[in-house]
Amino acid sequence: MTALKLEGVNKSFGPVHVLKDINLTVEEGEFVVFVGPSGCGKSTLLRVIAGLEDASCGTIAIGGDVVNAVPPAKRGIAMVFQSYALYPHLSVKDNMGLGLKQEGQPKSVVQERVSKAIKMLDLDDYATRKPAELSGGQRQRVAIGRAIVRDPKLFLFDEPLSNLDAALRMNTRVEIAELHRTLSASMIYVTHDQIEAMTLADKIVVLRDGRIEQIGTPMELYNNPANRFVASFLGSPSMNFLVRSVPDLPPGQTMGIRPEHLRLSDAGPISGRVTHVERLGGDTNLLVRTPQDETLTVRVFGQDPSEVGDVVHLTFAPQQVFHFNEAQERIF
Amino acid sequence: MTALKLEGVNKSFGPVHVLKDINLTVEEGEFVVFVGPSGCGKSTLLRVIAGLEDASCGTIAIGGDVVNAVPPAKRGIAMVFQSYALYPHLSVKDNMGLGLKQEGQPKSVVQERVSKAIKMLDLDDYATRKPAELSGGQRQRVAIGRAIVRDPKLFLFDEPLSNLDAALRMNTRVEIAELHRTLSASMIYVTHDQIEAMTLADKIVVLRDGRIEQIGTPMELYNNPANRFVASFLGSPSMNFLVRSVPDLPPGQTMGIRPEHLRLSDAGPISGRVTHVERLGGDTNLLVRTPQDETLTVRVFGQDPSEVGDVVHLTFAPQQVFHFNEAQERIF
Amino acid sequence: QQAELTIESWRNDDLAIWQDKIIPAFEAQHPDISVRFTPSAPAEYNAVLNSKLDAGSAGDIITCRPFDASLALFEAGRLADLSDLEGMSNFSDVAKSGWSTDDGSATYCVPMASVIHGFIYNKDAFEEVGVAVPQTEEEFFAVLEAFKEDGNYIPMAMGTNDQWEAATMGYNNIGPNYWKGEEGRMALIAGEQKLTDEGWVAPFRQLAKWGAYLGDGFEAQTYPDSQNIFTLGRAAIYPAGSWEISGFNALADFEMGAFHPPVQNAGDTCYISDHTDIGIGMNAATENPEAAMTFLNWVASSEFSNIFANSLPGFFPLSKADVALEDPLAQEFISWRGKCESSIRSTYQILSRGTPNLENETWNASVAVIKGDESPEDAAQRLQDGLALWYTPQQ
Amino acid sequence: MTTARRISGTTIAAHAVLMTYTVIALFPVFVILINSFKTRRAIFRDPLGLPNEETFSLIGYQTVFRQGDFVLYFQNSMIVTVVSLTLILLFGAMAAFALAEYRFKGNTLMGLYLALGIMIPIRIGTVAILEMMVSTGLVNTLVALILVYTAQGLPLAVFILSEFMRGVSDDLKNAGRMDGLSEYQIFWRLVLPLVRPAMATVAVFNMIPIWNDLWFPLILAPAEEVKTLTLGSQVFIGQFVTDWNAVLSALSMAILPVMVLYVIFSRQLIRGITSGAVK
Amino acid sequence: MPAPSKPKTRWHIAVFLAPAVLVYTAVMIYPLFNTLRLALYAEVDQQRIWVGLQNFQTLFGDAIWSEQFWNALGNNAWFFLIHMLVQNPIGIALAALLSSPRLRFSAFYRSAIFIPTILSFVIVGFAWKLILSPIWGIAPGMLDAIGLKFLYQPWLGKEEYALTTLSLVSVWQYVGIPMMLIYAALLSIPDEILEAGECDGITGMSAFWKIKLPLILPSIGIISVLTFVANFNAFDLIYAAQGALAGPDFSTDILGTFMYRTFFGFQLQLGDPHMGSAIASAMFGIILIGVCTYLFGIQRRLRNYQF
Ligand SMILES: Nc1ncnc2c1ncn2[C@@H]1O[C@H](COP(=O)(O)OP(=O)(O)OP(=O)(O)O)[C@@H](O)[C@H]1O
Ligand SMILES: Nc1ncnc2c1ncn2[C@@H]1O[C@H](COP(=O)(O)OP(=O)(O)OP(=O)(O)O)[C@@H](O)[C@H]1O
Ligand SMILES: [Mg+2]
Ligand SMILES: [Mg+2]
Repeated sequence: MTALKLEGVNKSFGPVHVLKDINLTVEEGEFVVFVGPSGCGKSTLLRVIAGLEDASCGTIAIGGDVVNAVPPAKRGIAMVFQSYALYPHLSVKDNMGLGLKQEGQPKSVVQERVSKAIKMLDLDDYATRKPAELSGGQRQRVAIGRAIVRDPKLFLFDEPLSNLDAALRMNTRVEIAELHRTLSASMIYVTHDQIEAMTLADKIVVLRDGRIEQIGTPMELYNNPANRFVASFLGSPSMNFLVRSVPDLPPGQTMGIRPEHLRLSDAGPISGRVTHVERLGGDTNLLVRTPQDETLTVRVFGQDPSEVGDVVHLTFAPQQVFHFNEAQERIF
Repeated sequence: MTALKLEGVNKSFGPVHVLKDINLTVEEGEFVVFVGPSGCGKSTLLRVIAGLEDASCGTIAIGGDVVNAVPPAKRGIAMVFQSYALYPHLSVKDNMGLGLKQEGQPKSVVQERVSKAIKMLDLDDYATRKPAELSGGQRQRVAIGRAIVRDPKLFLFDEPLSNLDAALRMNTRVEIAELHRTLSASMIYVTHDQIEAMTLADKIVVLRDGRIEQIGTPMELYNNPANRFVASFLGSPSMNFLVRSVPDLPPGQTMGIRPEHLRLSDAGPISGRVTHVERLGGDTNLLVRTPQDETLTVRVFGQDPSEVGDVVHLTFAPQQVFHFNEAQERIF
Repeated sequence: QQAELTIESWRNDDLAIWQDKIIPAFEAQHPDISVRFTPSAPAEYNAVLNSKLDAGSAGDIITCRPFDASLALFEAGRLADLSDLEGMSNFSDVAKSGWSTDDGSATYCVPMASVIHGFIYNKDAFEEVGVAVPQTEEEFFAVLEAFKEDGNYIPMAMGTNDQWEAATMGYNNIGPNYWKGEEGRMALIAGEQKLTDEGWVAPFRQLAKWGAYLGDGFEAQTYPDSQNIFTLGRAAIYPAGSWEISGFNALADFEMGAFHPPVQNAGDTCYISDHTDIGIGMNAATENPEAAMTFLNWVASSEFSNIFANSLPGFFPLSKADVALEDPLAQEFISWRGKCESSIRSTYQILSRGTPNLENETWNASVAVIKGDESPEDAAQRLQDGLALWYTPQQ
Repeated sequence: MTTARRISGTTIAAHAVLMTYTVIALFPVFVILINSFKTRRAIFRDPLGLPNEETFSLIGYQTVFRQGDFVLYFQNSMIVTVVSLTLILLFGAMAAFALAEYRFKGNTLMGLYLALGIMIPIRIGTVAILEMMVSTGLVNTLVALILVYTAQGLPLAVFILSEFMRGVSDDLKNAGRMDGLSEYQIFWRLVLPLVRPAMATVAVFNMIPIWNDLWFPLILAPAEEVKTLTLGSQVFIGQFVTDWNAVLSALSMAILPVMVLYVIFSRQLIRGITSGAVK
Repeated sequence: MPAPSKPKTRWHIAVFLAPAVLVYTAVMIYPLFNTLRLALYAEVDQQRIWVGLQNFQTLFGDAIWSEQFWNALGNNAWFFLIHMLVQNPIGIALAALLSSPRLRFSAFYRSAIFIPTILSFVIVGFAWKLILSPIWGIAPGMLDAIGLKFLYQPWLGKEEYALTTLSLVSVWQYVGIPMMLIYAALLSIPDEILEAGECDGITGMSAFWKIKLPLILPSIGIISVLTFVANFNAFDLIYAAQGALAGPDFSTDILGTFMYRTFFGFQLQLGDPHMGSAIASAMFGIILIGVCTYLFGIQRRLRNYQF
């Protein structure tokens, strides 16, 4: 059964057309990630699904039922907000339990489900604290806990990790992935961060300007981007696009190649001077400027001895190269 | 000449001893990065150097002069704040020029130095805008510009990139590195993000709990951490620590190995079952659980076909392994 | 069946007297009527009463200001016509004039009390400085001069901060001697005299000389300040209204005397302001008209006059019945009724009906003259011009 | 040791200025208080002198308690003030929430309409108000006063509270909606607790005019049973004779309860300000 | 098949607005406009008749009325000016001092300075009249003590000083309000901006002028407009201190006292609700113009900064 089905969803704020003909299916248990530049409509789409905004037209079906006219709390969904949106005046326990109490669940059920979530999220020591007394990561977990206890058919996450620092982000990412496996619930997850997108998603939806650009598994998108926008959006450091530095490129075309697919060698079709070296320990990024004045990023596994100023030659396998036409569509 | 010399600096807030006997030398033109967990005192140390807080004891010398009693503006430093701290009511130009005007510099000098900074930072089109009308990245550059025009002996940066999104962070990081090369000024830079630390630093200072744990170049720290804390702090994904899964490990000792130094092979000293796969496109992280119930991260370059549930064997080169004693000190 | 009457009044000061003396006396005779006296803040009384009457929440019995304020209420049908009340026969036409229509055809409030103007003085101070009670204007200023020279006493306790004292205790106190009481007042109303005539300017001339004998900074001296200065024994003479008597008796610990406004030349007829000040009427919309009538009849009786006059020495009953006053100072004041010609304040009847308001203007002019900001002639001219603007007989 | 951020000199100057102003602010209050414990003679002989054996007198306080039921007046004032404040805060917050939270036709217009009231002195509407109270039989009840004060306080309350409510995070309200809270519960359980500092501000602004008002008690509720403290104190201000001892005593006592209310609210206010909840 | 979601009637909006709108309309707007309506009528022979704008013609055209009106308006403007020039700067200065970091006793100062604001006009009027009185010697005595006796004047009784003196008393009473609001605004300026200033050498006074003041301008704007509204509606203090005739010689007469005197009458002057309403309408117009000038002319230039 499909967890969510959007058909022809449009949304306008007055004259601003924010979502344009969105069609999307989320299967039971699937983890779907929305990515796209800021302002492209990710949050709005999520809010339309949650019922916090009404779609201007189109149907939204959750678990097979059209829910356009159903209020948020009755849609069988749970949402985790970027700012966590914890109730500042309630304890961790009460934050989690409020929705259940509101539904009229008996006290014992509330108690039980909250304790279960608290245990699952390792929050035992903090159950009676107020949000202000928690660290960012802990607040994050409370927000997730609040979603879990409602036992929803569909989880919605709006950039849940963007307020955390790098180390915490990594840990929590893994926790969310584990949670997804444990609960085997369907999840929709909005993020800016493409590492999160790649590592968490069963399916990534790339949005631009209120329109869906491409849908696919992370590796599909990574290996088969439909256009230059998708290609540049995924992968870090992002794909190199070359026009002048590649011999024999037909005019109007752009060649794309990922940094890790460029290899240093004694000779190669592209050469250039190293302008900057980033040594990350596990790998090394070289910024190389070609004589045609284009800058390339080269990613080398391990610790590379190259220094700024070195002249390097780069080779690549032809099958790892993408070509885009003038309309930025992928040709091959 | 040394740009900064701290000797026996201590700082307490009332009963809380935040900085403990800090001794540190920053050479002319050096780029020093402070890293450490949240609350370890990085910002406090920076503020003591800037003169925004008084040290409880110890001496601070900038460019050879003891500056304990010199007010911030006269110390020849410039500081870039995490929140940028731009004057919201002043245009970009005036934000940069205010400090110079305050010093009593003639108008022409102010004008000239501000325009130079604006050009250098590519802010020409925004010179008359107010901060609210700028994007995050542009604000960041204005904050840096405000520091540059003062032509300081020492730049202080407190997590300057943490409010930027991932893509912008990468770009700005490169810009700061370039700036450092262009100005050849001394810089002290606080960050949480170890990629920033690794890529920018000439020298990294690792702080824990108000104490300096280790000082060295990024690669020194990466390849030669003094203790388990430093070892775990640098590198992403972070180092694996094993106790039970390694045969022949003397009791009390811990073995550390970095994820990228583990290699999949048909047979090896360590084996386990894959519990999670993170496919980042350019490389793949496998989480492997050993029969001894320890979890390892394995980093594989490129796209690895392993699936959750696979049983894998791992090998490593003995020279890439670290050993720690019970006190978490590195033995070899 | 019990009827309850509520009395509207501005006389906060009298609350205790009504509660302890007047009401018990009435209720003893009329057990079926209970009375409540509910005074409001004096300064707000007119505004409050008008609002309440308009909205229909005012009490049954209404204490009446004299002249136009009550006349307007009567004309608007708020006050009942009391011309036929039995007790009305106890009052002279002059007494009733304060609460009758201009043609005298209807009377709508029972006259209750009048106040007499004059000067109260500190007998001890007079002895100490060795001066006698002045009879003429000349002697009056000689006394003031003597106190000024002596320096131990402020010659006269009056300020101009609150403005009304200057007109009421100044202009209208000494004025009747110059404009010859009722004669001048009626002539003014008839348009036969003007405010610029000598009789009306002369009081200003005298006021202009007062400034020198008032205390330092009299411009900012308030009415209560003046009261306090005098009762604390720091001043010799106090231009007064008889209403001060009971208060001063309670506060001053020296002996006081009183003299009426000095005449110009020895032997001249003296005129005093014996001003009808308080009346009492019936709310036309009352639900207990009979009880109210009963009460008003009692107010018109000599029994009430006796209680009232002796509880509040200085508020003199207006009824024809004889009242024996016990307070010596009050006796002094009331004795002038026999010696001098009585009149009422010049501005109260008819002349303050338009804009600009003659009474308010007189306050202003009296203050200006005392302070020396305006010459007596200019002040008089200003008043005359203002009056002529709307009062036809003066045009 | 020498410090880079030398502040002691300026700090002393700051204390000097603040101390001076504090003296200016408190001096008249001090004058009132000491004089309420003196005989009338002493008040005017030496208004600055502290009460001593000779001049000390409780006559004012005695008069106050003898004359009229001051405990009752006090209670009436308290009821009127507290109930009016509660209604102002409640109704004002509700309206402010509607204006701040929902986009509907006429939102701006409604905002302007609700603001009109601060621009006209309500006193001139007295007769119409009194007529209304008479026809509804509310004259001489505390309800009449409460209604007037509530209406009078609403414009400013709506104005201030809606500003603050715009600052409450949308996410939080949406989280409540997801949890099944109705709009009423969102208002009551989420938004109200978060705008407490603003509520305190509104309370402080409205409390004083209500407590000290003389006009409406005089007109709407002059009866003995419903007299307020301010109106009750008027008994001592006569047409010609004012009992200064009693006035000073009554007024001194009337300061206390407002002080207590102020302290209660200002704690909320400052806590709100310093915790950064106020922008 | 794009199904347009049916627009729900959002009853809760009505429920939220209803109590406030009902009470406010019934007890405030209806009586007020019912009264303002009277401005278009006059009473002739006990009959209320429609006269259109004639009352306004009288108010502005008749020398007696217009002179009083302009006098009151001018005094009111001066009253407002003093508040703007004295109350608000003092409030800002006190708030600036109070908000300096690590200041001890600041809670005490704050409360003490706010106390006058919670006093009734009767107390304020009495206390200041007592203090300033030439008779009882507090002000003259204190001036004498510092050798400035010659500066003493019976301020409340002199035309040239009375209004200014009362304005200052009002300033004394209300300075707590701008102080509190500015204090809140100052505290919300992030420390980092001030520290950035410190690194730029902007400390002490220049930090105030160059950083804090521009950032609290929006608050100052709001305070100014609140002061404006309050001042042009002011009445009680003047009335408590100088009475309805606002002496000496109308030198302290402001629109509020003028309106009161006309509307409700005073002493022998009978109340004239029609002219009174005309004055009230004029006041309403003046305040509305002031507020609109602020909203559309000034406020949009004052940027509200998000920190
Ligand atoms: N309530 C609203 N009224 C008008 N326009 C709105 C509203 N909410 C969002 N928008 C507009 O809709 C567009 C999409 O906004 P949305 O918040 O969905 O973007 P987003 O993809 O979530 O961006 P980000 O990554 O920055 O969170 C933006 O241009 C925004 O300005
Ligand atoms: N003004 C202060 N008063 C008391 N304690 C303080 C103060 N400032 C900082 N601290 C304490 O000093 C310690 C160090 O704080 P600091 O801000 O330097 O940490 P940090 O390393 O910058 O952390 P982060 O990475 O979160 O910015 C913390 O425990 C903090 O609570
Ligand atoms: Mg978003
Ligand atoms: Mg920090």
